[in-house]
Amino acid sequence: MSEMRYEAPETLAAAVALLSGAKGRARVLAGGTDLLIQMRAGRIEPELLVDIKGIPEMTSIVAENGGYRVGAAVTCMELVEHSAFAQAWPGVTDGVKLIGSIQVKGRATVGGNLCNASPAADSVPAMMAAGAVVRIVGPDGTREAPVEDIPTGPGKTSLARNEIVASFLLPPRPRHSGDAYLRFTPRTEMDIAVVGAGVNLSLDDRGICTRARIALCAVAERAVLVPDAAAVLIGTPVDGAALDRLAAAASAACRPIDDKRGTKAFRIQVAGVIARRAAEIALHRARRLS
Amino acid sequence: MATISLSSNLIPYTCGDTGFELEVANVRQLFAALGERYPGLQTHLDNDIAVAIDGEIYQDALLQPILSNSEVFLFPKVAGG
Amino acid sequence: MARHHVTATVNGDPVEFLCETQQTLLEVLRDELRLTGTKEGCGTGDCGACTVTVDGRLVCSCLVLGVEARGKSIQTIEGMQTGKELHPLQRKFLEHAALQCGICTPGILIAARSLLERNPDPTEEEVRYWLAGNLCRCTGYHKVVEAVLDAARELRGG
Amino acid sequence: MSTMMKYEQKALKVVGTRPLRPDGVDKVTGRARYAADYNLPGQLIGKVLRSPHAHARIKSIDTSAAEALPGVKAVVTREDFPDLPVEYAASGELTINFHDVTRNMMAREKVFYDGHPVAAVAAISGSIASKALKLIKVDYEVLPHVIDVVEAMRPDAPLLHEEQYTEGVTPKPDRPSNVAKRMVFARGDLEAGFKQADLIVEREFNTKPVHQGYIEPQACLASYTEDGQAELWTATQGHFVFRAQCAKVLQMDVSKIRVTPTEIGGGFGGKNNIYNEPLAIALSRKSHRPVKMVMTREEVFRATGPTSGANVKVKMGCTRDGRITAADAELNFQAGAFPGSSVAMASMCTFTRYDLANVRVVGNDVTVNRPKVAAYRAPGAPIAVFGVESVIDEMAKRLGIDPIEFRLKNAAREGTRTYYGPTLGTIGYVETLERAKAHPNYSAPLGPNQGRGVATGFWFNIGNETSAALNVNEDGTVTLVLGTVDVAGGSRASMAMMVAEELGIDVDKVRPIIGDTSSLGFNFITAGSRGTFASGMASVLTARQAIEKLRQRVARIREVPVDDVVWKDGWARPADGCVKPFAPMSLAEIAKVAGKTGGTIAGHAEINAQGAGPGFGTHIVDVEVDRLTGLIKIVRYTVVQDVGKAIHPAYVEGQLQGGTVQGIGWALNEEYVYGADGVLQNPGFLDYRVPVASDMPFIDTVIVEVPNPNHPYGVRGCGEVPIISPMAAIANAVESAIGIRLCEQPMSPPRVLEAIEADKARSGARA
Repeated sequence: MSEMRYEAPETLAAAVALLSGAKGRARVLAGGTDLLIQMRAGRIEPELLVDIKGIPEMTSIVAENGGYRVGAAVTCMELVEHSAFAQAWPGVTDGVKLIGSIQVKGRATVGGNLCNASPAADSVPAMMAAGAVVRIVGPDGTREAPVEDIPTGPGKTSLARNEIVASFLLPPRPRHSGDAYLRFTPRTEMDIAVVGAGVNLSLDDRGICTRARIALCAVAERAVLVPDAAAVLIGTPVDGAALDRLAAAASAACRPIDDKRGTKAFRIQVAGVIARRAAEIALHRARRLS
Repeated sequence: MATISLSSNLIPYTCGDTGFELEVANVRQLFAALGERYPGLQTHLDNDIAVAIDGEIYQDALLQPILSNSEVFLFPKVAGG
Repeated sequence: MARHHVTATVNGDPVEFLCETQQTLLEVLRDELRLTGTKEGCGTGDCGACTVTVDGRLVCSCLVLGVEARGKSIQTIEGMQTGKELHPLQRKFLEHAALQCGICTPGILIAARSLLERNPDPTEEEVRYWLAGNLCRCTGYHKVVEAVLDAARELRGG
Repeated sequence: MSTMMKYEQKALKVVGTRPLRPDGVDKVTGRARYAADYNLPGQLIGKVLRSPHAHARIKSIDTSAAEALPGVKAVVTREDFPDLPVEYAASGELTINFHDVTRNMMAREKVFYDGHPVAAVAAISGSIASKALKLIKVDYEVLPHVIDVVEAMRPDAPLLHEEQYTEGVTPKPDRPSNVAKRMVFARGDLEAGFKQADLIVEREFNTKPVHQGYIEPQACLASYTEDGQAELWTATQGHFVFRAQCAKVLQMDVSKIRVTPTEIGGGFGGKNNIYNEPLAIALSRKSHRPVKMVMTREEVFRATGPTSGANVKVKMGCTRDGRITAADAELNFQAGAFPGSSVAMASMCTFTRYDLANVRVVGNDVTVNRPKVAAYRAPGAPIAVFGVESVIDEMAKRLGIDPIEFRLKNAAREGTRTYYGPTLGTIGYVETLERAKAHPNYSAPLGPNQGRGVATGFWFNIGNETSAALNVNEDGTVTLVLGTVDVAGGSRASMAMMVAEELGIDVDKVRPIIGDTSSLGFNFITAGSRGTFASGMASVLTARQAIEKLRQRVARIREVPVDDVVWKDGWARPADGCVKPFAPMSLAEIAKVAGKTGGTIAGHAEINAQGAGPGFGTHIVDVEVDRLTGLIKIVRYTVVQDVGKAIHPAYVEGQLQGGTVQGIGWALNEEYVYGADGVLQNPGFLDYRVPVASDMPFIDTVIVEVPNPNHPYGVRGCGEVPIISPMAAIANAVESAIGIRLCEQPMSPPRVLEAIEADKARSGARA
């Protein structure tokens, strides 16, 4: 039986070299909470696993000119427990908090959640709404890309086979900003989002919305930004009428499928409800946070 | 003679008979008599019929006495999870 | 086939084992180290029966490779008691009849201990959400939650 | 002989207290040994190749490549097992048919469901066994399949069994059908009853199959030796029944198979039936090595018994003042690939809670391309009761009568004649209704979007064949050997408590263990809430037999007539006014000299326990409904149940809470999801959604004790009843909350929201 290699490089360069040099199929092993299940089910049989958890810059959370740089191999629990980050980005923390059980969050990474490219990944809409930018390292060096450019479809990304997402940059925000992520699941925990919504908005001193980004997951082949839903908030005090328009715009942006987790009709309708509720939380936080 | 009644799910196997009187000393004799009278009932008598004698339910109790004035019901055995 | 030689610490003891790349930590614990107190309920991280800690982090050992344990410190149910002294959680689970079939119990105990280490005074809701990754089909969770809250009380010296 | 015992009211020292369970420390320290924890030197790993099709004819199976793979030691298929004729035997869920059992464990002519075993491999490692499975070539002729019970009943539906003609209809049908059996339970004059009715409510209900969801996948270890003997360690609810079934399908002498029941990680009815056990023995026989087989969770969902999904029609009529005049129901149950659902038992549970003159229940047992159903806690009853208790709730509400009052008006009592025959003896149904009515939960204020529901349940409870042995050890301690598996409920503790009570010694002096099949006579499976009732009777009999021997022994030692020796609080004492007073002897003192005075003291009992006492329960639930997402939240839950006598109240509460939460899972989110191809889409705990801790509130329990007159301690049994009522109670609570009657289970958010939208549309149309 073909032998599966395991390597644990200590630098990104070494990791990229390993991926580039792989004879057969190579896989990056971060938290492994998706990869090990796919391997167990026989859906993939990699020739090489590259464990990137030993690479310092991928496992650290550091302040970077007013924002935060979060290593792609930082586990969800580490990020959730980082109180300063949670203060700055409560919505991203909401999303990361919902990725599986405590046990799964102890292993799962934010980078993995993005690169696994599940249409229902909880942290991705929150990161999109936050305007997070990922740093990608490959054989030809380093490039940057907004989070929304990474997933292209179920299990598919825009990354080359020897590229690695190294870190996320969460940019600084003006005062009176708040974000939130909310999802709908039949159970309180241990579920995959049937619909998820990330909302990030900023208010001026009079409480009028000046910036907004809204993203949805589990309503299309990948998590999507919904500019129309964001646009209806700009220039408003985010009142009932604006929230109604937001809900309508969110529902209108859905191109879901019927599957074992929910129906099209349900997803479209609940997307609006969840986006609205997420916006209400974000608004509350924006008013609170200065 | 004991009064014997069958739950209605057994009627298809007794040509429509729902009950009758019988002189039997115990369940084994009762089942023997019924098997003779209704061959179609035999598998059920062997496998999945319980009896209630004067209000008490018995399963797999062939030697349970039946008195001449007993009231006997036949119905499906039960088990559970 | 070439296997990885791994040294690690399990319940405070140094251990060495050989494993194939695809062998999970759960398989290593049960099949190589014969520590069968850690259970497999699903193999996909959905039931929590295989819960252990790795360097103090709560994880599903079915979602960790054995080779990833290299140099790590692992805690399993077999290491929960101290000598003849059961951990207060173990005692409270007995006193509150918080276990029936017991297949989920080792995982729940390890998870509950890690909760109380971080949060000595959890609310009922905090206990329920922390243990959401540990399925129990026998108890309906009622007595499990009671036992954890009572153990927390005792550990706080209350 | 069949055994019945009478209830004796007496002061109790041990029974009713809460000692720690004897299996407890092993379970909290990880030492308890479950089937997957057993290993033997030289053991191989066995794995099963399963059908990817819902329905197909097997044209050929080529195992040569798999057999040639290095490390593979044996491969078995249908060729390795004898075909068996139609022959019935008792199992968990009524009777089983060996013709079907042998086909379910290993497909013969056809595969009938996604996951149906077609071959099994034993190899030196799991990875080699898995590789070997991929090398087995099976040539299938794929056939049209049918999943839904109503579709399967249509005359033009794809037929599973060409030789299956509906049983129970006269004259015999002229064409085969997926309806394996039809049964009618009727009493009185239905038509007349409906004529007397001022209000008639008629509704149709549908439920989905749900899995028992035990956390421990099936596992077993078999060792067949060249002298034709086999040993089997397995997770089972009944090792004697497993032995009998393995002997039959392998054509072995019963005496040549020794089955040891390991600690079992949950069963709930799902571990009443053999699956891998005969395959493991056959692989061991062929490979001359021990073989261990552990199912994956996916295999558990695809191939082990769920309970039936069903279609239920209920029509009931009552007078203005709430007296039920007629009750009619049709139950159409999925049996899975082979006949034998729990529809007969469900039919008898449908209306039994009520005193009715005019009743009819029609039950249909229908084969479909799904795994053969297995028992699940009160098999079938929750399905029928969901329909009936929903209709009763609607009648009460439409008449403006309190739902508990309505049930009290019609409640079955001692002397009520059931529609399937027997008259009910002493029961506690009315007591549960009255205690529920008085419970604070029933009058507590409700918040917005909240509603309260009530529903009740009934289960027969059973006795059956039971064996036990008691040995008084030389130091006066006692070993109690039981044949009834302790599936989790804590029956070992309860048996030890009853024996301690009888002998008058401390419970920690009694060590209960479960004996293997070679240590005791036949013992039925742990099912039907029989454990504490039947095994309790056997245990009490062993103690009483031992006490007789103790009295006789002391009479001879002290040289007094045996009638002068009484047994009291663990001592042989002089009877009041006995001729020749003597120095009392404790159990320990007698045990010490037993060897020198005629040999050790023991007691044993082999009985067929009769006189099980029916159990009744009443549930109250408060729910909150999110009208915008359809999410139902369980806010508060109270279970009131008559258990006869709670030997160990904490373990009784555990049964009530656990069974209820299983019922809540059934009601809210659990369901099998099949694709158009007949393949199961959610064979895992991620998408088969059992309740998690954060979904549940505390489950309040009220234990009612109306003693069973046919048990020395009044035990009825309590495991089945709690799962019966939640579906109906929650549906009734949702109706109270949002005014919509849900007739489809599970009441998952998409279904609830759809109902809410449909209701809006209707009221919009009305407006």
